[in-house]
Amino acid sequence: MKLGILVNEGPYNHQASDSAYQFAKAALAKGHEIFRVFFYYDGVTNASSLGQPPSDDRNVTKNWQKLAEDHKVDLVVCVAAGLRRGIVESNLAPGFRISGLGQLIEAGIQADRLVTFGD
Amino acid sequence: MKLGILVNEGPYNHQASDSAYQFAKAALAKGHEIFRVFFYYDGVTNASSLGQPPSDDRNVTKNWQKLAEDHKVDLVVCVAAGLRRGIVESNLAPGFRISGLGQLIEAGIQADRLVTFGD
Amino acid sequence: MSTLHTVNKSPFERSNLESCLGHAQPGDAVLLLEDAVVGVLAGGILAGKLADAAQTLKLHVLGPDLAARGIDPAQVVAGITVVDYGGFVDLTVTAKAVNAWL
Amino acid sequence: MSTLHTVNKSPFERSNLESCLGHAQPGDAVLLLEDAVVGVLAGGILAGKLADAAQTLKLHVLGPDLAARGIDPAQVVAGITVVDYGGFVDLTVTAKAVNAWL
Amino acid sequence: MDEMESGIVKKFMFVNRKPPHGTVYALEVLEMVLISAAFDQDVHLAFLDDGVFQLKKGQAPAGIGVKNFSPTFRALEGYDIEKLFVEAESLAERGLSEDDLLVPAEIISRADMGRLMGEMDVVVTA
Amino acid sequence: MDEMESGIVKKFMFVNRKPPHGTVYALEVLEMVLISAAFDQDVHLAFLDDGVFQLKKGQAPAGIGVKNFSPTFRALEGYDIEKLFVEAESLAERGLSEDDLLVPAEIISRADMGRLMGEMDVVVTA
Repeated sequence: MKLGILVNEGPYNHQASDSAYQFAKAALAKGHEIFRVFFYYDGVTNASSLGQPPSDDRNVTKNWQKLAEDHKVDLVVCVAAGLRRGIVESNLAPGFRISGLGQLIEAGIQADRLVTFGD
Repeated sequence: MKLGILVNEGPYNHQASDSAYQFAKAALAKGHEIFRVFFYYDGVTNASSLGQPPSDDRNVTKNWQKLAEDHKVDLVVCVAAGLRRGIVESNLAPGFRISGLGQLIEAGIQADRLVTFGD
Repeated sequence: MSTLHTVNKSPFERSNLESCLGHAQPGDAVLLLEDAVVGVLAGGILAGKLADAAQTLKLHVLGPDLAARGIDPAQVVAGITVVDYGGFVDLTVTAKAVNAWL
Repeated sequence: MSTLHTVNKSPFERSNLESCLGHAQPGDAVLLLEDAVVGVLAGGILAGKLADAAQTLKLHVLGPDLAARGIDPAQVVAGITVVDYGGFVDLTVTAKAVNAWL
Repeated sequence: MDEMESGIVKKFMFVNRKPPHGTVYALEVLEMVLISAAFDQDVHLAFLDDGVFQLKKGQAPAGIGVKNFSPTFRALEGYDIEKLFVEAESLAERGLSEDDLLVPAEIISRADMGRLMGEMDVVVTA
Repeated sequence: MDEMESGIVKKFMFVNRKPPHGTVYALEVLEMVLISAAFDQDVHLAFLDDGVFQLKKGQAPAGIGVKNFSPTFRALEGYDIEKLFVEAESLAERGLSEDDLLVPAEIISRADMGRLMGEMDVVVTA
């Protein structure tokens, strides 16, 4: 089945992006397709290339990047939400792309389910 | 009176940093001193130099910068919280400085009141 | 000297006002700001609880946050004082400490 | 087909579980995850409400979130099923739509 | 864009449960709703719990330094987004009534709101 | 550092009202607490409402992919931070008891917690 994922919060402050990642991993392990992960609101900060969490902690951005590499998952950051919060091309982590909110609506239409993670 | 301010949330997603700014402005207008504004947790993202809010919206980072310029307010970003979230010297807005959590405890000791704004 | 307690979340959504009222000491000041202001309408289900609390605590609500949400100060529960940011500063200075119920 | 409702905040702190239960339709599935799992202890004050809800809804709680918070699955209110992330995926696939009570 | 002409029409619901201004959710949900209008979907907006305050008349946030986006709700009609549902119990609990709303909306009971949610294909909440 | 030798000793209270892991607050408050030990202040930690879960025994967050910082509470004693207060009513409401706690703490009533809070010079909450 094709699943879309919406991530509303940034990493570390809320568990939302961790839960979304674990959900995506489990879905892929079960043979489902992740149509797209869309990052909105503070969720855009998942895509910062500048984060350096402590070495004994997980690196949420790298988790997403690995998922994108291994399974060609489409990681889309909302351009307007990113501009507000300072996530732009210059600090966008590889594996993410910036696009418009229409990409979220499209995920809602094309995916069989849309699952939201937030605060 | 000397006031310390702790800001726990980033701009836009929560009103916390707007309230802190309005409070600081009002305190200065009444002749009080702002000993320090400390940015912790997601509050560190107030100091991003890369944010570009819509032109018809307020620019929270610029609000803080103007306060620092006009009244020499000390704006301190927690180094550890900033590293986690990708707020580092390379994208630190002018007017802010990065330092340790001890600066917050010091504000608690030296200021007559510590006022917290968060989620 | 008394404490100033601040509450910034809707009391319909979160327990922080309830927890604040359960811990504040007689004579303490409480300021409702940001989304907490939605709880103060005289016609709402929290009106009784707030009126009771106003018997022992000094309740305040931030006027600019009321205006932002379209709430007429005339509709606020009796016994709650409307203040502006300057009033918030005065409450801070008058108190011994500020306890934010986040 | 039924809906999967997700609740991720503590029901002691926020109203989202209450609102979810007030809107879910008979036969719908509900999954408590993240901080919402703190509400499921059989000895807690929400046990009765959850047991009642389990009469008409299919209640689930995410095991990894229970473990993270040191809650023994044996202490969970009867009628709530513990699932892992794979189980969350299965609930999603089985449902018609997912409604997140944020 | 291809996706705007997919031919698929789903029942979308945007659920608003939070007051305006204290968080950005209300504003950014509205941005989502406006975009959704371009995709010819069956769009529903639900206002329940504290979300009913998003439609409150007379919002004047200049004093807190943020922009008043509430007039945008009046523009939704121009985008053919006309299915606005407000929960009666949520209004009453908060001391509000239909007269407080800045746009026409259908006032429905909690029970009906629950049933309506159950009919949706995609539910988006912030 | 000068500030560590200011000679001023204030009553500090760090208030924990949120469960661990769902948000970062519990972890980052602990970092504040550890730093405060260097300043020779009179440090109090309060655990009430859902904050009591921060001290729950047996936390094993490997399955959600985050680190288990709860053993750090056991290290506080080594920093001379020994004033930990847990609210009795908060435990009981959640089906927990003193036996569930991973470190020794003083269990006090809500009324006493309120009075203790009232004695503080600086209250920090996340």
